[in-house]
Amino acid sequence: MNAGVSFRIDFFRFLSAEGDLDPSTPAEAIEPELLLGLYRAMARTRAYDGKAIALQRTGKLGTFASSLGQEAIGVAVASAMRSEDMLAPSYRDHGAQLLRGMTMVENLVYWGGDERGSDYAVPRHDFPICVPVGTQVAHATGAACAFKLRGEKRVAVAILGDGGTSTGDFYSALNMAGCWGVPLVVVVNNNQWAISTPRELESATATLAQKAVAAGVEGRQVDGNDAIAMRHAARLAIEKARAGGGPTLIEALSYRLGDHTTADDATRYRDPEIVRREAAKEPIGRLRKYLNARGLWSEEQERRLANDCAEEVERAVAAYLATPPETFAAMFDHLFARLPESMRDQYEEARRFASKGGGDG
Amino acid sequence: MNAGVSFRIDFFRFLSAEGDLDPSTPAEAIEPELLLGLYRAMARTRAYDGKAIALQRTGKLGTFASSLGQEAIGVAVASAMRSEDMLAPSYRDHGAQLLRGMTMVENLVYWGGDERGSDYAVPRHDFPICVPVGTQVAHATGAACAFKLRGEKRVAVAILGDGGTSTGDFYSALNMAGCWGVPLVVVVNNNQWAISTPRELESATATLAQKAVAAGVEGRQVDGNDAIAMRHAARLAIEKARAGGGPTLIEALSYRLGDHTTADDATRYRDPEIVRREAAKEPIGRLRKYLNARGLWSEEQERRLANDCAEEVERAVAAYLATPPETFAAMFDHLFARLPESMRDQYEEARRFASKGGGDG
Amino acid sequence: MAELTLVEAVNRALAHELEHDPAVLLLGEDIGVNGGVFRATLGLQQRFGAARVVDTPLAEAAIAGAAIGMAAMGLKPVMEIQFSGFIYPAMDQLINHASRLRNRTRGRLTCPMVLRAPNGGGIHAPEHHSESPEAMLAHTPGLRVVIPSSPARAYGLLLAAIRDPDPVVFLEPTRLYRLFKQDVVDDGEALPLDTCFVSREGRDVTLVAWGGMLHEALAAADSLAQEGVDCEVIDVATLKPLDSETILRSVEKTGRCVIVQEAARTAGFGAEIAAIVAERGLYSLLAPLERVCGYDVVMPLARLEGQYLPSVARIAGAVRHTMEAA
Amino acid sequence: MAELTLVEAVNRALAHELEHDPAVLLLGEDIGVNGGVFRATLGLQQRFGAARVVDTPLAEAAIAGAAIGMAAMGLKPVMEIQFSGFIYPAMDQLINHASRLRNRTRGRLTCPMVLRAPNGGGIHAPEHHSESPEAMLAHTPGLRVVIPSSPARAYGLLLAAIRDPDPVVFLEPTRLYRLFKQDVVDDGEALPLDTCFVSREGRDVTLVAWGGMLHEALAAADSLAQEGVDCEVIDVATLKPLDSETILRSVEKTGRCVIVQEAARTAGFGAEIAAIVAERGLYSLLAPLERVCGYDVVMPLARLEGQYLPSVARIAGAVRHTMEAA
Ligand SMILES: Cc1ncc(C[n+]2csc(CCOP(=O)(O)OP(=O)(O)O)c2C)c(N)n1
Ligand SMILES: Cc1ncc(C[n+]2csc(CCOP(=O)(O)OP(=O)(O)O)c2C)c(N)n1
Ligand SMILES: [Mg+2]
Ligand SMILES: [Mg+2]
Repeated sequence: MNAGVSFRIDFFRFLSAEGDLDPSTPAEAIEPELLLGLYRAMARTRAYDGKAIALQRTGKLGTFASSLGQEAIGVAVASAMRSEDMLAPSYRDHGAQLLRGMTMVENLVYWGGDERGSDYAVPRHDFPICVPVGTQVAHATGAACAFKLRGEKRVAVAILGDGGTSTGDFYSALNMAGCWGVPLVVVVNNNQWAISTPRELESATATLAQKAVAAGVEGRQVDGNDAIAMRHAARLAIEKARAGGGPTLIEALSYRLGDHTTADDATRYRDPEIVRREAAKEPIGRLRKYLNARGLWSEEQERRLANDCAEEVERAVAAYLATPPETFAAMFDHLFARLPESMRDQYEEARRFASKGGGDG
Repeated sequence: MNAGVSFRIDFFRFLSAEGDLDPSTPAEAIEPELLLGLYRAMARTRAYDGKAIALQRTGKLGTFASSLGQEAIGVAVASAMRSEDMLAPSYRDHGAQLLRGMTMVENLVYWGGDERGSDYAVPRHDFPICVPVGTQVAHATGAACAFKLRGEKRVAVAILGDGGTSTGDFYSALNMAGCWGVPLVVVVNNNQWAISTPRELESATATLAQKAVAAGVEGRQVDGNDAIAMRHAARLAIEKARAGGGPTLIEALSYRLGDHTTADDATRYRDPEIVRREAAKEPIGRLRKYLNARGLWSEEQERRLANDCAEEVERAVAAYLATPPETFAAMFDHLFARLPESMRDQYEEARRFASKGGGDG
Repeated sequence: MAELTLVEAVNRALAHELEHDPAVLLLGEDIGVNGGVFRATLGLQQRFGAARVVDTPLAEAAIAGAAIGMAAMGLKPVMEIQFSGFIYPAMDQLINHASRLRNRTRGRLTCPMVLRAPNGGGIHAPEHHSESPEAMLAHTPGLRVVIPSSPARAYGLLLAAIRDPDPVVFLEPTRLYRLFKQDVVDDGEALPLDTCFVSREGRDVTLVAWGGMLHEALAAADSLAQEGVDCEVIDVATLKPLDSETILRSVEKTGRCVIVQEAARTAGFGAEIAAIVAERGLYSLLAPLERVCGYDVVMPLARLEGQYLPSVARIAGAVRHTMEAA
Repeated sequence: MAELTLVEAVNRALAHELEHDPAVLLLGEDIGVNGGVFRATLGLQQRFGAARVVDTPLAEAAIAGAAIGMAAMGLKPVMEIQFSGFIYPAMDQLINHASRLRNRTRGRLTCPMVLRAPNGGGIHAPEHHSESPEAMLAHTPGLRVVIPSSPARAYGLLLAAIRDPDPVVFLEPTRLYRLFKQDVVDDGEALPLDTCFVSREGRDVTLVAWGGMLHEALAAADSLAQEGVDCEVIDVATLKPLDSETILRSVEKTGRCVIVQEAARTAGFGAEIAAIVAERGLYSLLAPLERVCGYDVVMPLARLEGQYLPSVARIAGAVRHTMEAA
């Protein structure tokens, strides 16, 4: 006897690499205001990103992880979220974070080596950047559970990388979320590389979206360089979650055009020729082609946007560079709600040596 | 645009709960000698199992995990393995272990609280019982990798429970195995319960076999109370692995007829009526019906088998009860290949107090 | 007032907080209908519902991670790990996230969660069920580590742990769960989370212990009293933050100190106490410090367990040795 | 003989063992073509093939678990964890399995594996990249814990670690990877895994340190020498099993002891050393022990890192303080 169950993972793309729109694209996915918003946010992200790298190269910033070529993912996700929703980002998701309200200054302060960079003025409830790969999925699951338990119509969103889908944390948290039917969306930025490890050395699966099958949740694969499809998929998943429909896993296909981080040199392990080929599919130029062709975007607007972004970035850099370090006390002040009496001695020791050049702060 | 990938999880049963054989059953799966071997091994397991519980109830054994009703799984798996293959069992897999050569005495010694019970005379290379749920899948993955790297035609098999499939370890190891295409078979004894947690609170999936989809490996679901289908599925998976075909995940559907362990009281959380109903599908009676109907098994043989098993068990119990404890020195002797000089003092302290009743050994 | 075992006192404290604080919820494996493998949550799901007493899938890392997410969003999750030997899969979430969420975000997000787990050996449990990982947790900045030694302390300290605005690891000595009963007033009165308790006053030597070992230390003190040795016995209770003043004050009085720890000796929490005494109480010492610890070996299975665990005889031996010195 | 950095010495030791022992294989994230994020495995995949230098998926728990399976089946896996802050997901496999496989099976199965990871701060690395979890690992029975402080010691100790028939955690101080070069003879000569090295002889005070902190201690000793204080400096090198004799002998000579540790103070490995001195070297002590440690706070990001790390000034301050005492 042989009976069985079947599963299907769909793939979505609306806008081709050449900027041509698939006729099946839903009307609400191509609202001009929506697309212009996505476009501006992507450009802003890229402007910021490039400057951050330049700062690192000149010794003014610590290690930084560029999102070059992957801007559509974060921007689409953030644009589909409401402010009261919760984002648990990885270190490569400033695209999403900037759109949600994190400032460029905050992000620079963080990568400059200062915890205040995770004290976002807006949104107060988003998680900070997550470095231990995959762990943020459980945080989002827990947050989603809190929303559901309190009857709040809020959604938690976690973003992680292709490499992150190999972790036990990714799976066990998604499985838990599936079990509990909580309002969670997990987005995989499949940029094809985990540092030097290519996607095929991370998993033998045909897609990463199919990992949803193991958690009993919906999985879909999207062209993550197609801002229109990406935004549409994110919106469907987020609204489904908000409506009580449970978690979704979205695999966003993209390509890491830059190094893993500024500490990496990707030419060591991958062919620049392939990178050049992949660059032709990047999301910003693609959407611009479409907007230009539809008469929704002009050269003049482009110039103005570039200008605005550059100015905003410069202001942020200036503010960042002008940020004095915290004193030694900050290490102690935020450890607990109240510093235990037993740590008074250590606090005093730190104070004593802070003034004697014990630190470099 | 919408393209996609599809997956299918097949379910296999050859022998119905009533003992009727599906006409599609392959001939090699019902070889009389094979089936009689499976039958005897299951009966032996159950005889041992019942006695172990009785010993625990009378204070002569520590906590014990019965395999009542799930005997077909371990027995089928072990019978499909070669001695040079490697088994990484959970605490409920003495059915498989006994068939592979672990003695009843060894198992009793282990549950009696003595590490020597994991020093199997045969097979020397199997892993000991694994208590931290799910972790053994990675050990089997590593062993399988060793076999592959050395070009040995050996297969590693891990068995775990339905609850175990919720762990990150299960998934991340299976994903790694899929990636490396190593000769691994992972068998899930889906006995529907993880202590008091029902299967549906472990995962929202329709099957557990579909978790294979996330690892890019083959997954199949089998009636784990049908020794014929179970043996067939195990053989196919093991020989596929041996031939270089990579890992397989087998979900074996069964039911835990007893308590989780002797420390548990399942009447607290489940309806005895359902248990009675499930008991009607148990594997030993089912195979006996078939063997009886085919004239392959007689009342006389059954009596003799029961006798032989009882005698073997009694001999094992006697040997177990006659096993004196190790001395304090055993704690130190097996920690490292050679005890570090720095631990000499501790060794002496233990020796001093061992004779002064510092222990209860 | 009721005569309660330690595990019953834990149950009362959980019930009290579930009743009085709608943000509190429990999560863990088998804590619902089954009431937990030790029955610490007995009846609570029935009373407070499955939304506040949540049976989880078998995944300690996910439980801890989800608890962090809940805590950051304003809940006060109290998670149960079935045995402290199964905390290890959750270590990453505890160390890299729970303990530092407040600091990382400069106070923007906080993590008011409690991790409860049965701890230690002495009950002839199966493999991996008798671990004592408290030192690892106490080494982690940002975590509080509490180990009660009696029903009343379990009740009061668990209330404090749940109410604490930061993460607390609460390790319950398995061997004490049902060892004795004590009058516990279920009045919602918490005990301080930064205090060592003097369990027995004495002049000659200071015995420092926590959890299950406190009772071995007290028994040793009883037996030594018959030899004319007067032991002061300190229940550490909260390992981190440590109230070293109480310990130092005692050592100043007695001049001798024996530390008792069930966990393996090397780099256990007893070493920290010894270090503090050597730094700040050296001049009080009339004799070398002694530690009576589990050996640096794998916690043995039941039959050799007694050879491993610090016993009254070993503790008394160390005390006699320290009395003979100098 | 070649002038090598510490990371180059690690590379040579790995190459030596890959060449001479067919059972040795390396596994870890990005260790293949990329040669590891610090280039410790540079060129090794090219030289020994992808079957012996294996790029793994991103899953530390699975890497450690698979290494255990390999080791039990007769291989000698050397796994790289990218930073010691990512060891935590592997803790369960390390503590519950690797460290006890031999003991659990009474010697039937063994676990000759090495876990290598960059350790500690001082390089202004991103979040979670500057951890020092050595005390947790040293607390685990059945593990050896080694932290080299120079290219030559890294080479010799890593050879010993790989050849050891039991699991060894080998933590490489990130800040020393390229700090200085040293002549290293690539002759396959291992160093002993149970020895503390006297890095500088002196009469007045014993400084005990390991890894990156050794160099701070040496620098402090240099500066104190100008004040007429003669420091003996001990490189612990192997934390477990600890060669306490070398430390005690030194303290017997100097009468003073300052322990330097980068990790957070409470229940760090320095506490163990302090405890041993208080137990077995008490009568040698002319002054209270001192520990100079990382504070019990979350390892700060780059800008405050220097406020956290034990500095020459802090070490010298502690030494002066101990010299003034009694
Ligand atoms: C648990 C853990 N292990 C290792 C690392 C080191 N590390 C940082 S990023 C990275 C690769 C992540 O790849 P992927 O998930 O694809 O995300 P991407 O960087 O491509 O966005 C690794 C191995 C880490 N941060 N966390
Ligand atoms: C990592 C871990 N967490 C918790 C436990 C406690 N525990 C032992 S068995 C068990 C349930 C396992 O259920 P399942 O995997 O279905 O196997 P079964 O016992 O049904 O064979 C639990 C939670 C454990 N042993 N390991
Ligand atoms: Mg990636
Ligand atoms: Mg089960």
